[in-house]
Amino acid sequence: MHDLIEHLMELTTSPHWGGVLPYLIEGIQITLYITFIGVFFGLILGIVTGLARLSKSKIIYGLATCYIEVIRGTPILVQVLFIYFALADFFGITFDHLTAGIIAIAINAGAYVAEIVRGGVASIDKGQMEAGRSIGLSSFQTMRYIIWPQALKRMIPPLGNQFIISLKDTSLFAVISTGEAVFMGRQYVATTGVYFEPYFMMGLVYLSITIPCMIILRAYERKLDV
Amino acid sequence: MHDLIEHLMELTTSPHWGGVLPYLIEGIQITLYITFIGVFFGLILGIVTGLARLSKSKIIYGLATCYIEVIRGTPILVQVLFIYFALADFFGITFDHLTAGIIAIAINAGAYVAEIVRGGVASIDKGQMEAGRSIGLSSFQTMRYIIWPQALKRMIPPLGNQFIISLKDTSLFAVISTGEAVFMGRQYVATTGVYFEPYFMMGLVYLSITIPCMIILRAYERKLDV
Amino acid sequence: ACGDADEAEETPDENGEVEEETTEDEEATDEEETLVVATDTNYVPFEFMNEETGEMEGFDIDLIDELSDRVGFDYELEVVEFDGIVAGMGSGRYDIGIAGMTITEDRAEEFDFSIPYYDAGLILAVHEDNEDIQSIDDIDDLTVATRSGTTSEDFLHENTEANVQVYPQILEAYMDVEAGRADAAFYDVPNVRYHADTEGEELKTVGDIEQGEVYGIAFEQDSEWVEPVNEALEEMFEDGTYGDFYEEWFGDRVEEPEGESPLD
Amino acid sequence: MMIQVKDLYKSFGDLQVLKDINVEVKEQEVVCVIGPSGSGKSTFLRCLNLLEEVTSGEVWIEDENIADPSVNINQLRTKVGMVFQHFNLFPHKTVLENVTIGPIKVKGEAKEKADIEAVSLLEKVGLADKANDYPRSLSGGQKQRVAIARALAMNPRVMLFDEPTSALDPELVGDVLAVMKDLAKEGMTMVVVTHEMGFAREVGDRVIFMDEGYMIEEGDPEQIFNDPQHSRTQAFLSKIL
Amino acid sequence: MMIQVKDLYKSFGDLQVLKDINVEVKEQEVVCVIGPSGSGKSTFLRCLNLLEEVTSGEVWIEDENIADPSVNINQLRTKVGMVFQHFNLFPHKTVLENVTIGPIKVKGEAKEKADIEAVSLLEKVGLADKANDYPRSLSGGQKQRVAIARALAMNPRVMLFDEPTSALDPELVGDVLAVMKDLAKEGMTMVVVTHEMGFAREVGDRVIFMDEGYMIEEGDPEQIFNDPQHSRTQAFLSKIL
Ligand SMILES: Nc1ncnc2c1ncn2[C@@H]1O[C@H](COP(=O)(O)OP(=O)(O)OP(=O)(O)O)[C@@H](O)[C@H]1O
Ligand SMILES: Nc1ncnc2c1ncn2[C@@H]1O[C@H](COP(=O)(O)OP(=O)(O)OP(=O)(O)O)[C@@H](O)[C@H]1O
Ligand SMILES: NC(=O)CC[C@H](N)C(=O)O
Ligand SMILES: [Mg+2]
Ligand SMILES: [Mg+2]
Repeated sequence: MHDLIEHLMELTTSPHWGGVLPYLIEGIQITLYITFIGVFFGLILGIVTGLARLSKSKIIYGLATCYIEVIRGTPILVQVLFIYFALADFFGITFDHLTAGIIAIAINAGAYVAEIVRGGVASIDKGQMEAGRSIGLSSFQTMRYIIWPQALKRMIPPLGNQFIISLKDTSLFAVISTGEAVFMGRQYVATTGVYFEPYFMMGLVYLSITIPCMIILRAYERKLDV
Repeated sequence: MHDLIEHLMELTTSPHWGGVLPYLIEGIQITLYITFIGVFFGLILGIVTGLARLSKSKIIYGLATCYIEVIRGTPILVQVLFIYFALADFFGITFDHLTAGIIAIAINAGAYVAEIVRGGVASIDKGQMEAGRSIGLSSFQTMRYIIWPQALKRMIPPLGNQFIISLKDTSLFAVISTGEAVFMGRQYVATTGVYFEPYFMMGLVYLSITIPCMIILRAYERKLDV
Repeated sequence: ACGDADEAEETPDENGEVEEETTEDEEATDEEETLVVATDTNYVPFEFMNEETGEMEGFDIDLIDELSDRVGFDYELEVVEFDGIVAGMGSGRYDIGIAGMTITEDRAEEFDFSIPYYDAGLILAVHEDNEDIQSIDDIDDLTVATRSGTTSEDFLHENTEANVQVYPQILEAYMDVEAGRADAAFYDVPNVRYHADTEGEELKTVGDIEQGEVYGIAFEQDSEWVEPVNEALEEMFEDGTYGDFYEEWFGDRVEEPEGESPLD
Repeated sequence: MMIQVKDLYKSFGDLQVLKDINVEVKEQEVVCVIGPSGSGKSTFLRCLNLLEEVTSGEVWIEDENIADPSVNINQLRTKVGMVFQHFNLFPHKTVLENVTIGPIKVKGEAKEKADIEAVSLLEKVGLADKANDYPRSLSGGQKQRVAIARALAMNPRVMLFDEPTSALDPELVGDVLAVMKDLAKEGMTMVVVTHEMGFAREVGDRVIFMDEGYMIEEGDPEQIFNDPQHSRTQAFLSKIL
Repeated sequence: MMIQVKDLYKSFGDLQVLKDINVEVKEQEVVCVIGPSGSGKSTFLRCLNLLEEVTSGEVWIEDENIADPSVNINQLRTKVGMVFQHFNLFPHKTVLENVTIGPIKVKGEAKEKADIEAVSLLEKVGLADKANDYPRSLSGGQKQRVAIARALAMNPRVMLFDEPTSALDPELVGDVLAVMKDLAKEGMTMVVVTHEMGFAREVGDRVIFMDEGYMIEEGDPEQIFNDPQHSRTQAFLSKIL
């Protein structure tokens, strides 16, 4: 017990908290970069696919559904390995790590965003569409002016949540040596042979981004509820 | 173009589809093993924590909230690296890969299950609690006989979804050499230098589990709706 | 080879100067090409990160820097997990890979190698208290940790009945031994020795060097750079530059590797 | 003739919801529709402005058979205003915007003109002071009056009301009925599904009783309420009066 | 005296919802509570069986002051049955189980005994044939009658009704009111929040008018409806009658 406390006390003077921090800060910037750009394209992809799933054309609906199911049904790790290694090996399509990471996030987030979009639109009371139609708006106009603005408002919390998920997902681009936070932290670990402080710090760095996001989202949700 | 088609045709006779399959089948068993046991403990942890978040005690609520936020705010990759390496290095607490994987899934799923439990209970109309209390049931009895059975029914789809997420999350235990599907597939890749077929097949193996799960869940949800 | 000894001091970034001279020398290459050189995240003492500066250092790094000057190319280092380098060389993602990479026939089918530049081999490491394992013959059915995508991994699978655990980082394999999760680690001699001697206090090497290996620099298939680099390497063996680097990183002095490439 | 429904049938899948409906509504007439829950009252109304596709039969609004697939639906709908039981105001738009969005987007009116007209409609329903509020801050009765103003903004030739007061607290019903009475007095053609017998008696020119998808009986309000001919009408009225 | 409410105040945070309420209800008396939306009627009822905590004042049910924190709430609640506007049946239990769960879990009755009693209660509300159905297959009126049977199963001394018919289609209201009339005739003490003036007139011994948290006026139904004393009562009645 006494030993343990002494051991823990060592942590307070450990140089590794400060040591790993520059690495993590450099890494988290790349994490954020990948996440923002990836989620941005994911949003576009997701909105298109989400609306495609509301389409009456069987083919469009089917394609969108396939994409969504395949992506949601496989680990993003497998997706990124496929994009980074398999495409390069077989088709000679080589993306650098950053691009591969951004593509993986975009494709992955896209599938989830599509479901958020579909769900958001579906959550709007049918009466809104009827009321819009009944005053003579076309179904496109009703979508555009009546349904979409309301749906968007409800989509913000799950979209924010998806942002957090994608942010966390970038961590596994460490396996393709993308210099994001986990990779950078592991670099430090590999050099120093010290595990505790870097990994603990890594957690803190993520929390420093995710917790504020979650708080903001929750506040927004509470506002929506009233 | 012609080349591409020829190249693609090679795939039909590639020995690697069959070659990697035994590896993946062995791996996916471990994946399922970790997932089932991990999610099982995650369920227990999540139910306890979820109910703790409904508690009136500030301390219990605070602890449960901390646990949930920290887990939800950090990538599971960081969690598993911490559990496997940092604890061993610093405290000498060593788990083997399987145990570390199961613990990571349990702790991770637990935090999400807790939210599902809280949300499920909160989704039951307040009138049910009032009706239960008004015929003299204690609040525990009302929870036990009235709220919980209804909440549970609604919790099944998100819990099933969490199962799928956890299943996919086990993929990253490849970094701690747990012999699950991705690890095994990568073993094959490492020996053969072939990337396309193994990674493609890996996706299919996951889909062969996740797609049926998703279909069942969706059918169940549809049944719930009517 | 166009660089000369004077410019060995130049950092690759300051290529303006170098550029001018090359234009004078040759018309074919009016600019130094920037090659993507992949190196390992951590393979002491061949390449590793200086935790203070964040820069990569090591024997391989000195070597490639010198070679770039002598051969006349500019380069950009990409720090990649070892298994990613092997994969990336195969798919043409990188022009050059320098990562203490063992020359093997399998790899040579996918990409090219320079002449050997280092004599290595594989050796077993166990916990210093472990007296049960004396050689590779004692590890069947035991758990042996190593690094993914390396020749050690292949060797264990092909020649032993050990239960092989592989990690992206070799330190993690050593840690498994120290933490008692693995009975032994198996890896390249220079790295095992380095760790057994310095920080990995609880490790010791046992048994003989199991497989003689030589390291080569990897090039994209049919790369134009193989020949000039080979020539520059030979020069460095002769003029003592190689020996200087060797002494700096390994303590003793070796002027030239003796091992034969398995490809010859 | 303002509305002329001939041999109207409507099914949802296998379920026949409207059977052999024949109705005529003259200009300026106020027709009330009553009947038990599920009898098809709402579906009937919704067929009149094509919120439901007609299965077979003809529905003439003035000189257009709207059951004809070639009809311009959006154009038609501007001729028929509809007021729903649950108001269906657009919650993200102010009261004024709720009223002006139709004229602006469908008729292409200038915002200024639409605003002026909207304010005068809001005055008519007694809510000019709420023009810049959002629907959430209104009571149910106020919401319903905005919904009426919104429908009127399109200058419809006919107004359809689907149980416009049944989601309201009893003390709020009166204001809405008052607005409807005014409308009727001004000569608006109206079809009203309602259980407010007082309104039907006072304002209705005719009452139609529906049951199980059939028009069982129609007649003038006093006659239907005091002397229903059909046994089903009698049974229904005995329950609700 | 069955119920005696003295100086009852109830606040939600800063919002005073009930102010200075004093009411007595004698055994076998039927008291109807009317008043505009938000006036505190529901809150008043809910204070009578402690679904809301009382802020200050006393609430005596027979010889127990239930506002006293030491009272056994669960025990008390078996004395007071409550019927809600939205029925609040337990959807995962059959009609029979809805009725028997109280007796079995609270009173510890044997299932067989509870079943027999429940069936006779269901007969009383005319739903014996629905015993094994789930609530979802019932109409609103049937649901409400089951809810009444469920409350009665605890053998309460008092029954509280919170707008029991206002969520029902008009033609389903009658059956529920009929059951309530029977109950009143059998001598059940009842407090009923309702807008059904017919019921209040026919069955009520007394009517209480509430507004903005105050009991404005009380009296016998004929007097209140025909000759309200207070101007607010007059205003309210003029709107809903
Ligand atoms: N979109 C739909 N799909 C399938 N069935 C429908 C649909 N809309 C209505 N129905 C069915 O059609 C029948 C008539 O419904 P409708 O809403 O017209 O009745 P109503 O007379 O308006 O009843 P209420 O008084 O309850 O509003 C009902 O049996 C209803 O279940
Ligand atoms: N749990 C609560 N928290 C805060 N305010 C409440 C709560 N319950 C009721 N109120 C407020 O108390 C006031 C009285 O509500 P109450 O439900 O008792 O009115 P009511 O007379 O039953 O109205 P209605 O006829 O609409 O049912 C309202 O202003 C309401 O908003
Ligand atoms: N960088 C390294 O880890 C080298 C490993 C080993 N020499 C190989 O080529 O496989
Ligand atoms: Mg209807
Ligand atoms: Mg109420």
